[in-house]
Amino acid sequence: MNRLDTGLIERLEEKFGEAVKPRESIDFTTIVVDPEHLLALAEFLKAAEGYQMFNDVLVVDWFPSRPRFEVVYQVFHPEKIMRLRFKSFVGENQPLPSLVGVFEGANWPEREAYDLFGVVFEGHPDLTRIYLPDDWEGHPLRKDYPTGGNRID
Amino acid sequence: MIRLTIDDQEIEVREGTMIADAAARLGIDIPVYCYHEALGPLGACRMCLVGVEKMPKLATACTTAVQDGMVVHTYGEAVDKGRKGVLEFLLINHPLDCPVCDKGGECFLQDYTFQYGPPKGRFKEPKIQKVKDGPINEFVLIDQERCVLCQRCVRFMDEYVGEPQLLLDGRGVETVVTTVDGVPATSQFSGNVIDLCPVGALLSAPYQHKGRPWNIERQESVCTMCPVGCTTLATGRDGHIVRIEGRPVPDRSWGWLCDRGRFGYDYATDPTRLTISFLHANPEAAARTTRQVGHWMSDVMRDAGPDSIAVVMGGLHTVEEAHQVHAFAKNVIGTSRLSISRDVPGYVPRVLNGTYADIADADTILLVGVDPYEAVPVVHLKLRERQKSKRPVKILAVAPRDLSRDSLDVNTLITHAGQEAQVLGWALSQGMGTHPAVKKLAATAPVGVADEDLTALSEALGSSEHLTILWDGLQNEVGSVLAALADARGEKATRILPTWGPSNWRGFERAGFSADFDALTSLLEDARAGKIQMLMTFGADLLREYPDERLVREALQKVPHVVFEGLFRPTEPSLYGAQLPQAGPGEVAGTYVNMEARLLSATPSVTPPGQARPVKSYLTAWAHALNKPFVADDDWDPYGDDTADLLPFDGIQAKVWALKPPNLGNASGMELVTGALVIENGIPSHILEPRAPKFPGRISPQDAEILGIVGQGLVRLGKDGREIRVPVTVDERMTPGRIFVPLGMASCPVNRLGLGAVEVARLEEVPTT
Amino acid sequence: MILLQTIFLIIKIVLLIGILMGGFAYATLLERRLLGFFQLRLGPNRVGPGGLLQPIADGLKMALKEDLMPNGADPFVYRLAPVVALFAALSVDAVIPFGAPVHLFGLTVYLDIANPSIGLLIAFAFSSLGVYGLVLGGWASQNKYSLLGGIRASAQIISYELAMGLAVLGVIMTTGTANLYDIVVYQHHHGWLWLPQIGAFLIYFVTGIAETNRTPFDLPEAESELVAGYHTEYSGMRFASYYIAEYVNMITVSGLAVTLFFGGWLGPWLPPIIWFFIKIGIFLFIFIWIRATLPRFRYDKLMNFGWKFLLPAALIYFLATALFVSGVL
Amino acid sequence: MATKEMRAERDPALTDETMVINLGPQHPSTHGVLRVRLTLDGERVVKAEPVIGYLHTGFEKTAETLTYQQCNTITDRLDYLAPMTNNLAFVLAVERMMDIEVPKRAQYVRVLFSELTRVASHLVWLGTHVMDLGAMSLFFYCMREREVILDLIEAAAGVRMNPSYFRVGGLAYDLPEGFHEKVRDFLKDFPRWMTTYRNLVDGNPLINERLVGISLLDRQTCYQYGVTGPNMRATGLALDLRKDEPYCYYDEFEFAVPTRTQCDAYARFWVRVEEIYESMKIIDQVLGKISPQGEYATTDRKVSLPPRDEIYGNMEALIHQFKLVTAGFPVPQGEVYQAVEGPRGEMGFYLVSDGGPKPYRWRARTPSYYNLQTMPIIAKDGLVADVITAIGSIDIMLGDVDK
Amino acid sequence: MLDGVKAIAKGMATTFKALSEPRDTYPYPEKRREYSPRFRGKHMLARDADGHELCVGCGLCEAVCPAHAIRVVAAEAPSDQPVSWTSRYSVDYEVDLIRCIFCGMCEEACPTNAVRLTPFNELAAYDRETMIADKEELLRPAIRK
Repeated sequence: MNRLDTGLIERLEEKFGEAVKPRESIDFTTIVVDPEHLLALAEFLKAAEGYQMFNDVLVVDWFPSRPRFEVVYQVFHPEKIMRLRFKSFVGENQPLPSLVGVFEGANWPEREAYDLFGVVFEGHPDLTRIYLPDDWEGHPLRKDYPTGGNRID
Repeated sequence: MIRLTIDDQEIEVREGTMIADAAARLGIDIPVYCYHEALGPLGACRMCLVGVEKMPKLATACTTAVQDGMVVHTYGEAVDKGRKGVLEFLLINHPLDCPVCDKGGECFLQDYTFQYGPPKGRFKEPKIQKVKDGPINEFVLIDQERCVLCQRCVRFMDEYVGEPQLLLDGRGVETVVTTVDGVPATSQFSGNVIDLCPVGALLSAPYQHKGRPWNIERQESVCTMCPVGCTTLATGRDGHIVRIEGRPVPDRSWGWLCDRGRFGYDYATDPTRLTISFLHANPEAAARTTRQVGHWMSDVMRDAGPDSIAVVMGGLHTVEEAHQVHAFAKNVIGTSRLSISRDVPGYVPRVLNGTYADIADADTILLVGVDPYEAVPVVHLKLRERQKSKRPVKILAVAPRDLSRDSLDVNTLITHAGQEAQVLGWALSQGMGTHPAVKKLAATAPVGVADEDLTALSEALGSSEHLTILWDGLQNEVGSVLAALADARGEKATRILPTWGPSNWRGFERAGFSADFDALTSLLEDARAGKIQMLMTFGADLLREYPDERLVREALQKVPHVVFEGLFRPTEPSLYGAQLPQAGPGEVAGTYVNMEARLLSATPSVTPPGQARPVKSYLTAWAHALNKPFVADDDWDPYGDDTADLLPFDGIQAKVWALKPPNLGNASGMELVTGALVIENGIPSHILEPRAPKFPGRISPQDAEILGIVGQGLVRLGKDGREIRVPVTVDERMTPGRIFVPLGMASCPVNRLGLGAVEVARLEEVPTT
Repeated sequence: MILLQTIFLIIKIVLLIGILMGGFAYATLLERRLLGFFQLRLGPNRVGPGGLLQPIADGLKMALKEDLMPNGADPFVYRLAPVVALFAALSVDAVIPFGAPVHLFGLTVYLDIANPSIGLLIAFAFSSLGVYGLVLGGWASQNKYSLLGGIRASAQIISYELAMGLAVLGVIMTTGTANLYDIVVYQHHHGWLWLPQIGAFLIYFVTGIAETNRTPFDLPEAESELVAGYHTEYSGMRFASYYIAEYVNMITVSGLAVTLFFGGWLGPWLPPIIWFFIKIGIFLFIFIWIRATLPRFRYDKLMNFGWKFLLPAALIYFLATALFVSGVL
Repeated sequence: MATKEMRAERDPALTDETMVINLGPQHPSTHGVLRVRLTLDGERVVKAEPVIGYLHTGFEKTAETLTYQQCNTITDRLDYLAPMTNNLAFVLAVERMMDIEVPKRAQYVRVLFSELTRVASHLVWLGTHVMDLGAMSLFFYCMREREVILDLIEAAAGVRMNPSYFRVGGLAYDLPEGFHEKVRDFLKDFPRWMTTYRNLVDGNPLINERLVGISLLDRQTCYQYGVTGPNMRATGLALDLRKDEPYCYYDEFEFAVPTRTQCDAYARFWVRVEEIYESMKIIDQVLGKISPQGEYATTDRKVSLPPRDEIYGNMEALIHQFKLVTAGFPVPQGEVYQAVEGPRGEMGFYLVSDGGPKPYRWRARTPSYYNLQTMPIIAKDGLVADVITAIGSIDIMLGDVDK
Repeated sequence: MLDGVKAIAKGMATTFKALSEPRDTYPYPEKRREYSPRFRGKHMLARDADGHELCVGCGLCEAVCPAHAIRVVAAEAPSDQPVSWTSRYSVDYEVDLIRCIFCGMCEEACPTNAVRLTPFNELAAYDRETMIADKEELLRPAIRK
C-alpha cells in the first residue's frame, strides 16, 4: 500500500538543497518546501519525476502558531502508482505562488483555499471566491472564525 | 536540584518534589484522585502508580519524592496492569450511575477508566448500598456510593479551611464521607468540595440535573460579589447561568470560591431584577422610556445648560462601559459633573499597591477594620494559607471588634468605633514620631486602649520588613495614617489592599473618571442646593450605598429628573423618574478590576434578560435623541499598550493631614459598629437564602443581658430622631457596649444613622422572618 | 334551408370544439397513464375512477393559476402568441371529415365544418400558422431559453413542412383531388392508401411528429436543455393554450394521417365516426410509445435529418409516385 | 467563420454576437444546483464556466465540531448517491491513523456494500444521463433496480440514502438475517434488467449521435485536472485504486478494469456500463467469502461501543459507552490521506488530528469537484445539447462538488 | 441505417414489453411498502413493564446527535410519584425532526434503551412547531401532534 519512491528525496535534496525537507508520514512521501521553491519543485516533480497527475491542494490552519497556514499539495504518479505530498508554510498575509501554470487543476482548489482560508496565490488567473458569495466577510475555515451564530427557530 | 528521567525525558527539579509534580512539569499526565497540590500528598487512591527502576513494586507518584538519577516509567505493561487493577477495584462497588450522575462527562473516574481501565469488569456480585443524595448542607449533596475515598474534601475542610465539618466514618468497604454528627456543614467554603471531588460523590444541589458538559456553555468569568475578583467559570444553559465554578490561574489562584460567589449566581433571574424600563414606576410607559430620557436630556441641556446634568457611575459596570459613559458625558452632553458612586478615598490610591502575593510574602499583616472571613472570604483562605506556612507571620488587627476566629489567629487591638485612625496614628507617632509625615498627623493619645498594646502595634509596624495592610475604607482618616505609615517606613515594603467593594472604581479611573472622594459629596450637595436638573446613576443605588442617606434623599427629591440604571429595583423607586434595566456581569463582555487593581476579563455566557441592554445601546439612543454623533470606542482597551494586567497608580499623590479627634458620642448609648458582609452585599439570591443571617446584628452577652435578649431579639437603634430596626443575635466575640450591624442591608440601612453612638432599645416583638 | 344548414354548422362547430377539447383532455390523461405504464408506474389514478377526472382537475388548476408575465416582455405579442397557436391548431380540423355523411331532416350533413375542394391545402396552411404562436411566444417572453426554443421551432417546422408537403402530394396525385372527403371516398373504392403510399406515409408520420414537436423532435421544448423552450415563462391559461394546441395538433396530424392513408372513417361493423376515432387513438398511442422510448435529436442532426434525408427521400418518393400515376412505371 | 470575419471588417463592434445564458442553478439537467455560464454563438458554445457553491454547506467546518464517529454522517451527504464509498474512505482514513485492526469479515462486507452502492450510483447516472438525452423510460427502469439495492441497504443499515453503515472499527450493525439470499436474488434478477437497459440504448442511432465524439476529455487533461474514475478510464488509462492501492482486501477479488480509448462521452458511457458488470462479479465473490452472521466490528472497546447487554450491568462497559458517545475516542496526532475508488473517481479524505476526539482538519477530496473543473474544456465548441451531454457524461454530484 | 432501425425497433419492443411487467409503484396510502425492522423513522421514548419511563434524562443522545436535534432537560423525579424507574427523569425531551438526520446514533447511545427509532416515517407537517416532537408526543409513538 505504501509505495515509496526510493531515491526521490536524495534527488530532490540534490536539486533544491536545504529548501526541501522530508517529513515523516504514515501514508506516503511527504516533503516540506520553502514557499520560494514551491513552483520550481512542482515543475520538477511534474517534468522530471513524472508526478504529472494533479491530486489536491488544501490548507490546514494552525492558528495561533506561526506561520499559521500549512498549504498541502498532493500529486500522483500514474505510471508508478505513487503519491507525493509537498507542503509549504505561510503566514497570514504572505502570498504563495500559484500552481495553475503547472497543474491547471489547481485552479479551483486554490480558489477554495483563498475563499475559505484567505491564502493568497500569486499568479492565479481568477482568484475569487468559489463557494461563498463575493461579498462574504471572513474566511470560514479559519480556526478563529466565529462559529455558533444565531439559532433559527 | 535533582535530575531524574521520566519516560525518557530528563528534568531537573527541587528536592522534595513528588514524581507527580515533576511529570506534570514535563506535560506527562499521571492519573491521580487524591493528590492536590494545595493539599499535599496522601497516597490514598493508588491511581498514580508508576514504575521506578530499581524499585521492586510500582510506586505512587504523588507520595514518592524524586531522587537523583531516578528513572520513572509512566506507561508499560506493569503500570497498565496496575492501573487497570486499581480502577477495577474502585469500580467494584461503584453504582451504575453515569446516566443519572451530574458529574458524567466531567468525571475523572470515567476519564481514567476510559483511558487506562479495563473494557469490562469481572465482578458480578451485588454492590454495597450506601446513602445517595444525602445533604452535606443546603448546597452540597453527597452520594456515598460513588465516593472513591480520596479524602480531598475531608482534608480541604479540615486542613485548608480549618473548619473540620467533614470526616471519614466507618471501616473497610463501609467507609463513607459524612458530616460531623450529621450537622450540616456551615463553612462558607463548603462549595469548593464540589470542584475538588474527582468523581460524582459531592455535587452541587442547585445545579443538580441542570446541565451536562455538552449542552452548556462554559465561559471564563469573574466573580463580582466582593472585591477579591475570583476567577470563575460561568456555566450557562438556555440563557441562564446555572453554575459557577472556580477557575485556577497558575501561580495566582487555586480557584477556591466562597459559597457566596459559587451559589449566588441566581440574582440574574431574581424577581427584584429590573428587566423592563419604567417611567415614574409606571410599567405602561416601558416602551418609550429610553426615548423619554433623551427628551429630558435635550430639554435640560437647552434650558439649563449641560453642566446641570450629573452622571454617577456604579461599580458593577465593566471598565469598558464606564469608558463609554464617560465619553458620552464629556463629548455628547458636555458636563463636568461626573462621579463614581463609592466614596473613594481619593487621597490614598498612591499607596493602594498591594497584591495577593504580598499576603504570601508579608511578615506582618495588619487588618484595619476588615474581617476577611466575612467581607472578602477568599482572602481569608489566603491569610490562613500564609499562617500555616513554615515562615512565621504576625497577623494584627485594629478594629472595633474581635477579628480572631478558630481558623485564623488574629491579634486584635479593639478600639472604639471610628477610633482606628487615632490608634494607628498614635502607635505610629510612638515609634516613628520623628518622621515629618507622622508629625503632620498630629495624633493624640487614644482613650480606652492599653499602652502595651499600642507599643506592641508600634513595634510591629516599625520592625516589619514586609507589611501588608487590609483596610475596609470605612474611616477616611485611616488613609492619611496609612499614607504617613508608608512614607515613614521608607524603603521597607508597605502594601495596602482596599477591601471595600465594588472595586471597579480603580478601573473607572483608567476609563476617565477621577477618583476624587469629594466629587460625589459635592455633587449631592449641589443637587440639594438645586443646581442640578438631571441626575443619572448607572448601576448605583445611592440611597443604599452612600454613607449619608439623608443627603442622598434630600438631593434626589430636589432633582427634577432622576434616571436610574441598574440590575435591581432601587431602594425607593418613587424617587426616580426613569428606571432602566442593566445588563449585568455574566451578560456583557468586559473587564473588571479587583482589589489588587488587576484587570480581569470576563466573557458573557448568557444574554441579558428582557429589555436589559449594555449601556452602549442607551447611550446611542440618547445621542440620537440629542441629534449628536456618538461613536462608542469599541476598540478601547483598558489594558492599554502594556500587557501587564495590574493598573498603575501614578497620577495621584498620597496626602497626609492632621487627624481630628474622633467623635465617640455620648456615653449613654451604644457604639454602632459596622462592616461589610459579603452575603449581604445587596445582590439578592434565592439559592443563598438559607445562608443569609436572619439576625444580622450582633451584641455581646453582657449587653444582651442588660437589654433582656436571650439568644436572638429585635432592637431599635435611634439617633437624631432617625431609627432603624435590627434583629440581633448574641455574639461572644463582641465587646460590651458595641452593636454590630452589617453595611448595606436593605432591611436595616445603617447609613441612615451614621457611625458612632446610638440609642438602643429592645423591641418586644420578634421579627417573623 | 339555409337556416337549417346554419344551425347544423353551428352545432357542428360546437361539437367539433367540444370533441377536440375532450380529446385533448383525455389525450393528456392517456399520455400520462400510458407513459406510466411504459415506465412501470401507475400514472395519475387519484382523481376519479382510474384518474378519469384528472383532466378536469388539471383544467381547474390551470384556470386558477396566476397569469404571470415577465418584466420586459412584449405584452401584446406575449398575450397574442398562445391564441395564435391555439387558433391555428383548432382551425385545421375544420376540413377533416369525421365520418361518413349522414342524412338528417332531409339534408346530407357532412361531418366536417367545411368541405372545400382544396381542404388539404387549407389544412397545411393553417397548421403552418401554428409556428407563429411558438416563435412569437418565444420571442416575446424576454427569456433566452424561450428565444432559443422559438428559433428552433421556426427552423424545424420550415424544414419538415417541405418534406411533409411532398409526402402528401403523392396522395393528391393518386387520388386526383385535394378534397379530404373525396380522398376518403377514393380509398373506399380503391383501398387504403397506406400500402401504395408507404414511403409517403412514413415520411408524413415522421414529419408529423416533428410538426407537433413531439419526442424525438421536441427541440423547441427540450425539457432537459431549454427547460421548457418557448413556453418557459407561460403559466395559467396561456400555458394551457399551448398545451391544448400541442395535443390538438397531435389529433390533427393523426386525423390527417387517418384520412389520407388509413381510409378515414372507413371500417366494418362499427359506425364510421367510431372508426375514425379508434384510428386516431392508435396513432396517439404510437406517439406516446415513441415518446416513452426514444431520446431527443440534437439540433444540428435534426436539421441534417430533415434536409439531407427526409426531403430527398420525399422527393424521390414523389417522383416515383408521379411516374407511377402517370403510367410510366 | 467566414461571415463573422466579413462582419468584423464592416463593423468591429458587431463581431461579438454572443449571448450569455445561465444554465442553472435551477435547471432540469444540471443534477442539482450547478450553474454553468454559457456564452453562445447561436447554439454553439463559445465558453462554458461552471459556477458552483449553491449547495455549499460547510461540511469541512461542521466536521471539525463533530467526533470522528459523528463525522461519518457528514460523509454520507457528500456524494449522496454513493454514500457507502464515502463512508469507506473516511473510516479507512481514521482506522489508518489509529492503526486499528478491523475484522476481515467486516472488510468484506464493506466491499459488498461499496460495490452495491457503485451499481446503484451508476444506475442513477445511466437513468438520468439518458433522460437528459430525452429518453424517459430508462430512468424508471434504472430506478427500479436501484430501489432493490436501496432495499438491501435499508435492510442492513436502517435507512436508504444516508446509511452511515460503516463505522470506525467495522460496521454499525451486523448483516440482517437472510441478507445473502436477498443479494443472490438481486444478482439473479439484475442481468435481465441490464439487458433491458442495453436494448434501449445499444446501437440506438439517436443515442450514438448524441454521444460519439462529444465532449472530448483526453488523458493529458485528466492528468492536469486530477480527473479520476470512469472519466479517466475512458482515455485508456487502467487506473483503479481498487487494483492499484488495494484496500479492504480488494486484491483478493477478480475483476477487470474496463477502459476505452475514445475519450468521448460514448467511451465514458460504456466504461460505466461495463463497470456495473464488474461490480456484480465482485459482489458474487464476496457472498462466497462471508458468513451470514459473525464478527462485524473490532472488539477494542476504546473504539467501538460495548454490546448492549454489558451496558446494563457492567460499570466499566457503561463508562466506555458514556465516554465513547459523549466525547468520542482520541485519535493520535498526525495526518493521513486515504482514497478509495468511488463510482465517480478517487474519493479521498485528508485528515489532520491534533490528538483530540475531533478532527482538526477534515478535507474531502471529492472526485466530482475535480471532474467538473474540466467543464470549460469539454463543453467548448459543442452545442447547447452537448453541454447537457457533457454534464451527464462526467457524472457529477453537486453534493460532492460543493461540500 | 438498417442497424439503427433495428436498434430503435428493439428499444420500442422493450418499452412495449414493459406494459406487461408488474408495476413497481404503489398506490401509496392504501398500499404501503414494508420497511426493514431496522428502519429508522421517528423516535419514541419507551416505558418499562410498569409503565415508568425508561428515559432518565442523561442526555447521551443529546451529546451524540451530530445534528444537535435533541434537547433534554432533566430533573429530580418527585419521590411520591415516580415518573421514571430512577430518581432522575427528563422533564423536557424534544426532537427537532427538521434537524434530525435519522442516523440512529441516539438509539445506539441510550444507556437505558429508552430512545428507539420506530419505522413510523410520515413526518410531514405544515409548520415548524409541529416538527418539533415533544416528550408527550414521543411517548406515544406514531402519533403526530
